[in-house]
Amino acid sequence: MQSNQELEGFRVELRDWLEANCPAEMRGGEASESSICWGGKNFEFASDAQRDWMERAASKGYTVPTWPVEYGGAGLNRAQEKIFKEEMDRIGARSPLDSFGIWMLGPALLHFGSHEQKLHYLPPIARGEIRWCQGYSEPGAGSDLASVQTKGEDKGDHWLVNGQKIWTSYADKADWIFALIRTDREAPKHKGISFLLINMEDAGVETRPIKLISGASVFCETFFTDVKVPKHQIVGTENRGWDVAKYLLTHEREMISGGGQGLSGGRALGAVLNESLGEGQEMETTLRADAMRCEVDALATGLTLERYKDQAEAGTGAGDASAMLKYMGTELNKQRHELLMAAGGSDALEWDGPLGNRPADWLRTKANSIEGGTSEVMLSIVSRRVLGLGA
Amino acid sequence: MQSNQELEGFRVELRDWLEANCPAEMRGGEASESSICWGGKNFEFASDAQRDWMERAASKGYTVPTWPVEYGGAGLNRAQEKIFKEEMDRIGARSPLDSFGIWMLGPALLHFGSHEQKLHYLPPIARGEIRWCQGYSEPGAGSDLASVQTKGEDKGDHWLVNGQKIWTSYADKADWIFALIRTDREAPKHKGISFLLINMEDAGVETRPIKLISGASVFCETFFTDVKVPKHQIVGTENRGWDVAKYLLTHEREMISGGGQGLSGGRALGAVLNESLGEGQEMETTLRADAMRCEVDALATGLTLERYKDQAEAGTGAGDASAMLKYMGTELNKQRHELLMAAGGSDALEWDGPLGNRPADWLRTKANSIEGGTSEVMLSIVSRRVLGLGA
Amino acid sequence: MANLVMTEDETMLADAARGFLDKSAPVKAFRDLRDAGKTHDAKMWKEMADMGWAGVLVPESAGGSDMGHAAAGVLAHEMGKTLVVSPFLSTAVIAATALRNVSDARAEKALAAIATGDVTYALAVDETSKFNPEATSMVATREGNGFRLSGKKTFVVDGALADRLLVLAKTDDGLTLFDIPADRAGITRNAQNMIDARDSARIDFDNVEATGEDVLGQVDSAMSVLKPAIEAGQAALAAEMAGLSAGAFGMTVAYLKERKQFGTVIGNFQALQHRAAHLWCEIEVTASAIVNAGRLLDEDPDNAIMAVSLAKARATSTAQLAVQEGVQMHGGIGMTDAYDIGFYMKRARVGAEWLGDYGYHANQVAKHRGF
Amino acid sequence: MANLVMTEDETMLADAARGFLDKSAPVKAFRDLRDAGKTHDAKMWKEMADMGWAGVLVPESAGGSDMGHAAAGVLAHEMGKTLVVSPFLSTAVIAATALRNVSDARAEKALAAIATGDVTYALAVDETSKFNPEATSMVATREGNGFRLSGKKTFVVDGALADRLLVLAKTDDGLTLFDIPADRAGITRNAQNMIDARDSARIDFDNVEATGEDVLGQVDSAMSVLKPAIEAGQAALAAEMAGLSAGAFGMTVAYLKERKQFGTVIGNFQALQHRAAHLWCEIEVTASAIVNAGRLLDEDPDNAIMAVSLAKARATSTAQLAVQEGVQMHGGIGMTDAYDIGFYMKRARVGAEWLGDYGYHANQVAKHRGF
Repeated sequence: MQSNQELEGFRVELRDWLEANCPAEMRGGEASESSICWGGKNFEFASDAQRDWMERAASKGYTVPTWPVEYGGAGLNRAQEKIFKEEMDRIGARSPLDSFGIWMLGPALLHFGSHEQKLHYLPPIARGEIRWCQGYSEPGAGSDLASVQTKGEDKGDHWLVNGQKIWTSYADKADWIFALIRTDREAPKHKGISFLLINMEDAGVETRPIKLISGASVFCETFFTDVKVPKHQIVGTENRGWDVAKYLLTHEREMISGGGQGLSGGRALGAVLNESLGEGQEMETTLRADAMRCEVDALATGLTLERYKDQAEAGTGAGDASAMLKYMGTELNKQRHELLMAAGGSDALEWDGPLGNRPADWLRTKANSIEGGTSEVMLSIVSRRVLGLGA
Repeated sequence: MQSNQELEGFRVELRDWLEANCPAEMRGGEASESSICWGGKNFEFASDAQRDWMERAASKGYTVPTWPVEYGGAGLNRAQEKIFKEEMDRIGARSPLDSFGIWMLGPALLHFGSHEQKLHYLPPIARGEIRWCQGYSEPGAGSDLASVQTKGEDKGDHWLVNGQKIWTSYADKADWIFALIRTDREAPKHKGISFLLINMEDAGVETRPIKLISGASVFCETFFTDVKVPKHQIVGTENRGWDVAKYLLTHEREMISGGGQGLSGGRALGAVLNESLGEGQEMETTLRADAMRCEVDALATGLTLERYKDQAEAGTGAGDASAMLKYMGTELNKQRHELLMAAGGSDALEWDGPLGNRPADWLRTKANSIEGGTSEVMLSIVSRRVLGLGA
Repeated sequence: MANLVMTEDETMLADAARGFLDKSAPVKAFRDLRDAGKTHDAKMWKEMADMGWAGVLVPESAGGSDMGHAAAGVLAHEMGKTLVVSPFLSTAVIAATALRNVSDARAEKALAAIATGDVTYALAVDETSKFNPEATSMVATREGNGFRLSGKKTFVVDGALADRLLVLAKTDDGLTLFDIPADRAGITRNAQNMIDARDSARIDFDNVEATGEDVLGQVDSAMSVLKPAIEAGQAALAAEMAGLSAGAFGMTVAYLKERKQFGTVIGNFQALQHRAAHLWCEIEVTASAIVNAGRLLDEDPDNAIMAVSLAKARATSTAQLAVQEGVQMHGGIGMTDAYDIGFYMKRARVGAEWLGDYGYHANQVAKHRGF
Repeated sequence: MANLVMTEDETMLADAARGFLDKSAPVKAFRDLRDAGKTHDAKMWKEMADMGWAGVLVPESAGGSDMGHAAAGVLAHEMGKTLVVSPFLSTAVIAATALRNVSDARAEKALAAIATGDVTYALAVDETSKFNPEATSMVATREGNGFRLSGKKTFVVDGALADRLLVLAKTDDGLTLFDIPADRAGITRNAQNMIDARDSARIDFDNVEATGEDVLGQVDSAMSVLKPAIEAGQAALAAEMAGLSAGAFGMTVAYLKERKQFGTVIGNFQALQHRAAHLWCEIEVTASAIVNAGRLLDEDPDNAIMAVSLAKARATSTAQLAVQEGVQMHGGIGMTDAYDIGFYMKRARVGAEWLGDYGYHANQVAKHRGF
C-alpha cells in the first residue's frame, strides 16, 4: 500500500504531465464512436493532435495504465488508476487509444498467455501499432456462442481453418483477429473449441463490411478458406478455448456497459439535452422527467462499475454478476440516446445534419444490447447462475 | 335499427327520469369499493338515498340495462346503452347496483341457462335481492384453475359436495355461490368439472374472511362439508363446467379491467392529483409526467373497452383478446393508485387519515392483477392463443 | 360516443388498399426507392389518385371521393404497414383539409387538382427543431396589396419536391397562411438527407412576393384554416404509425416463429412471449385511439383536438416500443441494412417528431383533462 | 473516489447485526408488535444501545462507538431486511448528527444520553404532505430571552413516543432549530395510525415556551445543524430501504423456488426469471449508490448532498419495484395479512415519502448535474 502522500505526489506529477502533453483539441467535446483513436496499421488519424496524444500517452504506458510496465503499461494500482481517471476527467481528456486489443485480448493474454506471448503481442497493442478484432459469432450461432462451427483441422504444426464469422467489428481495419475455432468436432459443444490468433493478412482470410441501419460499416463478415494457423498461435489449452472466451466475455460486458455513461464523456445528460434544445426552448415535462431518471440510473450504474473494479482489486471478481453491468449499461445507453434524439427534435433526423453523428450514434446503440451477449442472455445468466432459478 | 330521432327521444326521456330519480347524494364524488351498492339480504345501505336509487333504477330495469325486460332488465341495445352511459356520466351518477350476479353469473345464465333458470335467478339479482359470490380458486389451484379438487359425488338426485374454496370475494355477505366442482375424478382435468349453484345457507357451508394487507376483509375462505346440491342447480352440462367458467372469465376480465378507469368515476387523474397536493403545491416533474402518461393510457384503454363492446354488438366477440383488457386495465389501475399515493404524500400514509380510504384502496388494487387470472396468465393467453407463439 | 368498429365500407377499403399495396408497394419498393436516392414515385401517386386516394378528403363537387378522415386513416394505416412513400399526408390530408375549410373558387380549383394527383403540397410551419406553430417568427410584411415573405422554415416534409407550399407567417395582427408555388422567386429549397429516406427540406424565403390571392382564408387568422388541417394530419400520421407498428410487429412475430437458438425457435421462450404479448396489447389499445380520432374528425371536428392528441401520443409511444422490441428481438440481423426492420425504426423516429412529439400531445391531453 | 467495497470491519458489523436481529427481531417480531398495537420495543432498543448501535454516530468522548455514517448504513440495511422497528434513524442518526454539529456541553450531554439509549428523539419538520423544510411556516416569536412556538407539524416519525423533539421554526431572519422535551406545556401529540405500523404523530404547538438554551446551534441558521442531520437521515433511510428491497427479494425468490403451478415450480417460468433477474440488477446498482453516500458523509460531508439524493432516489425506486414484483409474484397469498410480503410494501411506501420522495431527490440530482 502507498501512503496518501505518495498518492498525492503521483497526482501532482500526473496533472503536470497531462497539462503539458494532452493537446487542447483532445480535451472536452462529446465523444462518439467516430472520434475514437483505434490505432493499427490501417488507422487514419483525424488530426496531428490525435496522433501526438496517442504516442505521448503510449510512451508513459498511459494507453493501458494498469498493464505491467514490461508489457507496455504504466503498472498503476487501483488507487492510482482512480486518480488517473479523476485527473483525465478533470480536464475532459479523451482516451488516447481504444481497441479490442486493450479491452479484450489484453486481459485474456494477461490471464492465459505465456510470458513469450505477452511480450510478443501486448506492447504493439499498447503502442497502437497492431489493431485486433474479434471472431466469435457465426450466422447460426448468435446468442448460442458455444455452437460455433468454423473448424480447425489439426495438420501437425498448424491448424487448417475453414468457415465464416459474422459481427467481426472493424475486421476490415484490423491487423489480427482472435477467434473461436472448433478443433474437436466429436467433443461436447463447449469442450471442442480453441482460442486462436490469426493474422488478417494471411492467405485465405477475406472480410467485407456489413451495412448497418446506422449507415456505418463497423461490423463485417469474415471468411476463412484453408487458412494455416501455426500451433503457437493459441491462447490457453487446445479445446479449452471456451474458458478463455467466457473470461473475455466478462471484460467485453464491462467494456460495452461503459457504466451507463460510455460515450458521454461523463457529462450530465440534462446539460447535453439543454444544449440540443436550442435557445429559449424549455425541456418539456416528460422529457425532463425521463432525463432525470436516466441521469440517476446512469450515475448509480457508473458507481457500480467502480464498485466491481474495487471488488476485483480486493480479489473478489464480479464473475457472472458482470452480466448485470452489461445489461444495465447497454439498456441505459439506449435510453440516453433515445432522449438525445427526442431533445434534438427535427434537427436530429438528418444524417450529418446540424447534430452531426447523432442519429447514426443513436442507431448504433441499438446493437449494444445485442453484441457480446443479448440483454436476454444476460438476464438468463443472472437468473440461472446468480439466483439459482430454473431447471 | 332505430332512427336517430328515436334515440334522441330515448335520451330526453332518460335525462328527465334521471333528473327526477337519481338522488343528489348519488351524484359526483370519487367512487371507491366501499361506496358500492351490493344488494342482497345482508347488505346494509349506507343511506336512504342509496336504497332509493337502487329501487328506482331496478323498477325501470336500469340496474341491468342491457338484460331482457322479462329477466329484470331494460332491454337496451348498444346504441341505447351508450346513451345511458353518457347520461349517467353527465350527472356523475353512481352505479345503482353492482354485484357478481350482474357481472358474472347473469351473463353465464343468459348464455348457458335454461329459460326456467333465467326466470328463477335473474330477476332477484336485478332487484338487488340476492347477492352472489364466486367459488373458483382453491389453495392449490390459483392460476391453474382447471386443477380444482373440491369434489361433488353423484348421489342420484343431488351431488354431495366436499372441499375448500379460497378468494371467494364477499362470501361472508353473499346469499348464493356459483362454484366449480369436480364431478368426474377420472376425466382429464378440464373435462370433469361442473358449474354448480349453491345456497350459502345450506347445511355444511361455512365461510370466514381472510384478512388482507389492505386491512379489508373482502375475500374469504369457504368450506363445504357434505353439502347436498340438487341436480337442477347446475348451469350448462354435467362435466362441461369449464366452458361456462371460460366464458365467464372473459366477463370477469372486462369487469375487473374497468377500462383503466374503473373506480375513478371517469375523472381525470391529474385533476384528482392536483386536489390531493393541497394549496400552493405544484406537481413535481416526475409525478406530472407519470400522471400524463397514465391519463393518456387510461383514456385509450377506456376507448378499447368501448370498441370491444361495439364489436360484441356487431357479433364479433373479443374472446381471448379480452385477456388484454384485463391485463391493461388492472396494471393501469395499479399505476393510477401508486400516483394517487405519491400525490397524497404523508397524508396518504395513515389508515382513515385525511385522505380516507386512499391507502386501503391502493393496496386493494394490488389484487386486481392477480384475481380473475394474473397478468402473467393473461399475457400467456395472448401469446399462445392470439399470437400463436409457443409449443 | 361514436361506434369504434370499422364499418363494412372501411373494411373493404382497407382490403382493397392492402391488395394494391402488397403488389405495388411492399417494403421492397421503399428499399428500391431509397437505393435509387429517390423520395417520390410519381407513377404510383398517379395510380393512388386514380383510385380516389388523393381525393379522399376532396368534396365530390371538386372531383374527390370525399371518404372522410376515418377513411384517410384507414389508407394511412395500410401505407404505414409497408412504409409506403407518397405525398398522401401532406397533400391529400393536410392541404386538402386546409383548402376545404376555405370556400372560394380558387380553393375549389386547387382541390380538384389534388384529387387528380396533378398537384402536390407541403406544409411549411416548423422553424425550430420542435413543432410549435404559435411561435412562428417568419414575417410577411405588407407591401401594396400584397406581402413580402422573409424567413426560414425547416423540416418541411415533402418540401423539396412539392409543387406548392402552405407557408405560415406573422402578419400585423396574427398569423396568416399563404398558398404559393414552390418555385416562386426568392424561394431556395435545400433537400434534407433524412434518416427515413423521405422528402424533407429546409426552405429559405428571401423577400418572396405574395398577393392577397395567395392568402388561404383570412389575413391574421391562419388558425381557422390551419388548425383543422394540422389535426387531420396528426390523426392520419398517427394512423400511419399504428400501421407501422403493426407491420414491425408482424415481422417480429414471424421471426420469433422461425429463428432457432439453443435448439428451439426463440418464440418458445416465455420472456419473449410475454414481451410480444404486451406489445400486442399496446397496439390494440392504440388502435382504439386511432379510430376514435378519425370518427371525431368526421362527426364533430370542432371538438376533436383531444382525441387527435390522444391518438398521436399513443401512436408515438406504441411505435417506439414496437420498433425497439422489433430490432432487439431480431438480434444482430435486425441491425443490418439488408433487413427491413431498421427502416421501421427510422420512420418511427421521424413520425414521432412530425406535427408534435409525445410530450407535446400528452400535454395537450392533460390540458384538456384539466391539469 | 472512495473505495466502494465493504471493509472487513463493516462486514463483521453486518454479520454481527444479522446474527442479533435474526434472533431478536425477525419479521415475526414486527408482526407481534403490530398485533399488540405497539410501535416501540424499549427492551430491544436498550440491547441495541448496549451493542453500540444507539451511539453509532456519537463521539467516543461522549461514550459513543463513533463508527460513522457508512456503518450506520450497514446497521440500517440489516434492520431493513427484517423490518425492525426502532428509533435508530430518528435518534441515533438524525438527532445524533445534529447534536454533534453543535459543540457545547449541553449537546455533549445529550449525545451521551443517546448513546446509552436513555433518550429518544423525533424530528418535527414537515408541515404539509410533502417534505420541504425551506417552506417552514411555523413561527417562533421572540419573547424576552426566549421564544414562543406556535404551529402544527405532521408526519413526525417516532413523534408520539419520543422523549425530545427537534423542531424547526421561523425566526426573524431565518429558520431556527429547537431541541425541547416532548412533554413541555402547550405541546399536543396525536399518534397517527400509519400503514407501516410505526410511530408517527401530528403535533400541535400552542404558544410553547423555549429558552435560548433550547436552540440547537445558532438562531436564524438552523441549516448548519439540520442539513447534515437530514442528509445523514436520508442516507440511512436509503440503506434501510435497500435492506428492505433485499429482504422482499429474498422472500420472493424463495417463493419462486417453492410454489408450484401448472405442474412445475413457478421459478421455472422464464418470464418470471427475467423479471427477477432485472430486479436483482436494480438492487445491485442501488447498493453502489448506498455505500457511496455513506462514504461521502464520512469523508467529505460538505459535498455529500448529491450522493445522498442519488441514494435515496435509487433506494425509493428500487424498493417500490421490489415490493410490487414481490406481491405480484406471490399471487393471492401475497395479498393476505397472514403473509409478510405486504409489510414490506407498506413500509416501502412510508420510506418513499419520508425525508423527500423520488421526485424531490431526482430534482436534487438534476440540479447538481446542472439541469
